[in-house]
Amino acid sequence: MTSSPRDTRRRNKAARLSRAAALVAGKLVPHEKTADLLRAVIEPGDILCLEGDNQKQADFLAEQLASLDSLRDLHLVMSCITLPSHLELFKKGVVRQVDFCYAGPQGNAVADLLAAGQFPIGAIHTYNELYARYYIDLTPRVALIAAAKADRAGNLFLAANTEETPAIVEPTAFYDGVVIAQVNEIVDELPRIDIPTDQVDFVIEAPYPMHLTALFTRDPAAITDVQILMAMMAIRGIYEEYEVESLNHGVGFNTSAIELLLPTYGEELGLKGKICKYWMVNPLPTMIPAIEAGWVETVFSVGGEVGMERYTAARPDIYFTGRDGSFHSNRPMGQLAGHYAIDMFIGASLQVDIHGNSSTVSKGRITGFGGAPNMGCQPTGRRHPSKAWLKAGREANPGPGSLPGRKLVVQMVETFQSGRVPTFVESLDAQDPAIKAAMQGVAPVMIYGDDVTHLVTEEGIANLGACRSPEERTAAIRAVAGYTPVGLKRSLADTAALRARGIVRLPEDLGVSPARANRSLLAAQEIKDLVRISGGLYDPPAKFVDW
Amino acid sequence: MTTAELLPLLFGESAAGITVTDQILTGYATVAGQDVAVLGTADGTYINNAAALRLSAHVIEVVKTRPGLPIVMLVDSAGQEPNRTAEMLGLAGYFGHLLASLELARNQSHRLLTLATGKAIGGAFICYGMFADAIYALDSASVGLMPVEAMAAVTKIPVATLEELSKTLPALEFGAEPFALLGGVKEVWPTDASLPAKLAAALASATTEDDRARLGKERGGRTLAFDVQQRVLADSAR
Amino acid sequence: METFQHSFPSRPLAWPADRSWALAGVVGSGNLEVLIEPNPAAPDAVAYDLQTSIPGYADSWKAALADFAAHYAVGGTRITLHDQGAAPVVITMRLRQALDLLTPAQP
Amino acid sequence: MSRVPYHELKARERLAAIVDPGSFAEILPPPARVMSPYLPKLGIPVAFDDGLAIGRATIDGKPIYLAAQTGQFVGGSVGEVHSAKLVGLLKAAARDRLPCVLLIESGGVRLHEGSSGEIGIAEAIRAVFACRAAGAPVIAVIGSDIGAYGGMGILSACCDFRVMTEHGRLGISGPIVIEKWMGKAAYDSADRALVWKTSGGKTRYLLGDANALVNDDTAAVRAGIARLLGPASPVTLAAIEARQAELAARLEQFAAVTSPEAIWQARGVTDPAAATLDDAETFVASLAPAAP
Repeated sequence: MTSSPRDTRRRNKAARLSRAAALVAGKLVPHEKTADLLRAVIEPGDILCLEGDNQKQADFLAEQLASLDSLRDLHLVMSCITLPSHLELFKKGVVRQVDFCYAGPQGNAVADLLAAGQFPIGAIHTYNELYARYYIDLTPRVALIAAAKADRAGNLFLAANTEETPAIVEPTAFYDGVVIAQVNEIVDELPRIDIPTDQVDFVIEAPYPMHLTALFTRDPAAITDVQILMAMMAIRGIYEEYEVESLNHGVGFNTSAIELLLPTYGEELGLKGKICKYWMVNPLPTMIPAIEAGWVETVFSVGGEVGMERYTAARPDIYFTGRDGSFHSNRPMGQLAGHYAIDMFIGASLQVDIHGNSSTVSKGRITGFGGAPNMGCQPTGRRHPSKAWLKAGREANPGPGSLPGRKLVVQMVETFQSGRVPTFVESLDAQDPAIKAAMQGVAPVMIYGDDVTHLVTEEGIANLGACRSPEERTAAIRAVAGYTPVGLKRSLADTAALRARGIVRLPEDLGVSPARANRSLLAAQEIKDLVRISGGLYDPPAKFVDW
Repeated sequence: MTTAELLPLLFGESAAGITVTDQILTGYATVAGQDVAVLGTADGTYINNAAALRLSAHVIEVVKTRPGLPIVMLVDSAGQEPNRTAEMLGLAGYFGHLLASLELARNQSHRLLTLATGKAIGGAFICYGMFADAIYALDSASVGLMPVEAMAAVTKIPVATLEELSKTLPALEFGAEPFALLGGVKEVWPTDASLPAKLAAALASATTEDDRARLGKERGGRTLAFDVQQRVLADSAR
Repeated sequence: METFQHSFPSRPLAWPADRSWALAGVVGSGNLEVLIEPNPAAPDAVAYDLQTSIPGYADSWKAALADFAAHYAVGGTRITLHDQGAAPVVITMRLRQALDLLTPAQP
Repeated sequence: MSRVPYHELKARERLAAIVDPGSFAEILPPPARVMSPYLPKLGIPVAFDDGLAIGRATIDGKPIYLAAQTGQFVGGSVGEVHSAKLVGLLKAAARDRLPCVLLIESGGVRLHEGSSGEIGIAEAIRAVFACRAAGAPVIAVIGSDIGAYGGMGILSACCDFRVMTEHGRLGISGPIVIEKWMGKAAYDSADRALVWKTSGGKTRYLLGDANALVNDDTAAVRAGIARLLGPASPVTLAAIEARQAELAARLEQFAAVTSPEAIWQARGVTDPAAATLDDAETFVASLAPAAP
């Protein structure tokens, strides 16, 4: 038999499948044979994709993989390093290179592995950036993915958490890679087909359901008066000011406070129907009051949220749902929507430097980015105008060679983190030489100062987009950095001048009374209120139930 | 000293009138010729709902059948039983009821006397022993809120720090003697043949006045409690 | 634990006749309590007396307390603070809440 | 929202919301600085009132004594000074034969003050019964985040009456202690739904440990207290025997029961899952007549 230069991958896949065929008949593999299957299918040197993000995990497959002793020379591509079994692969020394996005829960362990020379970083990506590379130079040879259900033909149902599964499966399946799925259960008939069986090679009914984290559930009981004050300022100084119609919210308590102020404070300001109509955000429980009060037109999501299944299914006017009636999400498309199609991204971070760069890296902890940078940046390929985009664009004083509009990119932080750790710093911990050395000299900055239009703190709002020089931007940052060392260096004269030009605005400049910043202003003060307002359709996880 | 050894030492042959079932003592005995009712715990047992209920049942029986009979309470319990079902069924209510039954006895002229014989810790001491008219402890008894190691584990304060501080703050020290300095027990007794006579004398001298705060001040172990109580009483009378 | 006492100039506060003190906040994680009492001996200054569980932030404290003394008329008072790691914004908020009890009309 | 949730308020806000406006006269107010001598030695900041505000006030014009604990301050725990204020207040109530209302938010004895708080709670329990003997009712109100645990759980059970909200919890050992003791499989302290069904206001009311279950808002709590400001609950042989029989029957009826839902059903809740969400008023109204 002569080898053809045109179909080596296809023939290689056939060889893998024939090795597997010696072990199993058909697509459905008993979970006891998982390790044998992986051993037969994975080859040294493979680009291997292991599905797992901040919510959903192919955890059974990850554990089986970590238990193998036959692995070597793997190039791992995966969005999130979150499980102990992921770390196991590095400890075993079988990883040649890793390209990933996020390592939040394992940030300390990853930093330790890096220091020990056991964590060979290719690059830290944003989500869509990594998915894009799956189609260019990082196409997986083998992809280990997770789905809710499969039918006996091998079609997959992803339920609420589509996440990144299609973005992994499509490039793998159409470039002669092997797709192996773990599912919670195999059924005769699926509610709907999210991944057709021709893109799937093997299906394993895992002995336990995949792990799902209630990542976006924020208990209103934990929202502080300070966060409410900041939320009031953001609503007046940004949402109202720019008439923000389409937006993304982060996962923090700051933005939860905003969501819970819309039906109260927002209503009082007459903003209903004017702002916050179109959302790219996961089904946040704290949005229930605003949705029920009629504020929201649509919500598209990158993933689901534990406990929101019945609520989202009962509100198809708001959420995207399948023909079966249940919630649908998609991470790459959601990120794309958040990049191009929204007026505003608002989020938080652990550190902000004097140039407005922000990062969630802290000393001894490597966390990566997640999706924030895909949305917290200026989409220079955007061409459609909106009120907010044009107003922010005018403030940026564009020249003849620049875009007429800007996305509002807002960072909302308290000047101190808990334990009185200052948020504002002269230089980010992300500038750590060891981290930069592993990244070809690039510091893992989450959002760059040039992309940020506004900074909201409990002291006030700094309009960085309207600053005319790097020095001015630093002065504006210091003006709202409070009593941190960065803030203590502010000059009273600079602050007064920036205030006069509206670049720095304090609560009184925004018509916000700190005396009103009180939890009684929230539309829901505890999880139980959310359940009641949802008409009993929201099923919070037990750890949030205190009744 | 085990319960089996201790009961004869206290009550002589009359100890036979005390039943020990599942580490709960109930019965009757004599002290220096005087009849008493006896109830209590043994061998460091944990008190649960059923145990509390058996103790209160005994108190009710004494009140109904032996008017005015003094009640001697022996304490050797490490605490309330930390159990979800016990809590679900309302352990606090069972303890409250035990205390109320003792209050009934006190109001009906039964003298209440406690002797801490072994462990007398936390809620187990509060739920009956510390409610007596007069409280005594054997020198070998483990009396107090909790041992210093346990306190350190919960408060996250190093053992060494607590031990150093306990030299000047007896409240932080575990044991019968420091507890007496706080006024929590009247006297600490050696475990010897003098016990029956001491017990008889104590029964004779017991009054219903709660003088623990005053004792704590006089002995210098709990310096503020008495004065603060008095200030509240004075300020509220204005 | 760290303590310090510091006085800053401040315009005199007119004490209301029906009050002899004002308290705001509670001692708890990330929170503090402040007590304002009259100190007629120094009508043009406020005397702060602080106890905090987190040492090492004297500069931040001084700046926050000086700003408060400069912005509001609190001369002739003694203000005692018991802090358990409150952020400066909470400190300012509590001071303002206590002051509101004495002078609801201050800007 | 017009509702002011009781559990959201701090001790002094609760006092103000519950009594007739302006009627609260504090005893040993903050400037008196009656504070813990122990905490500074352990590097912990003190509070002016040591976590307990006490005083006199009126409800519907009726004079009462009352106290409120601050749960944020060392867990509402009871140390030497804290307990002495409480004891003094109860003794004053007994002396003046006035009702005494305790707004409880406490995990029990303050460990940092060792045995002094334990003795203080024992003294307070004696003082509670002194009030009852004097015909002055003592009413424990339990509706805060921390609830009433440890020695304060026992003390609450000794009061004439208990007013609870569905947010309140009454017990002795807290869930974390029990989890350590029994293991996570037997009691997962992070399973808050189970924690509340074990010790929360609804279960306590169904079993007869709370005399009133009221909505988590200050007006409802105030009304619940006002209804109980009449005669005390005297400690009589008949009352003690009745309670003994009730507690024995409870133990027998539920000897083999581990799930709170079974208790709910046995006590007249037809659909526990739905009733979980009901506010207190609806919950109480919906109970079958057989329930206590």
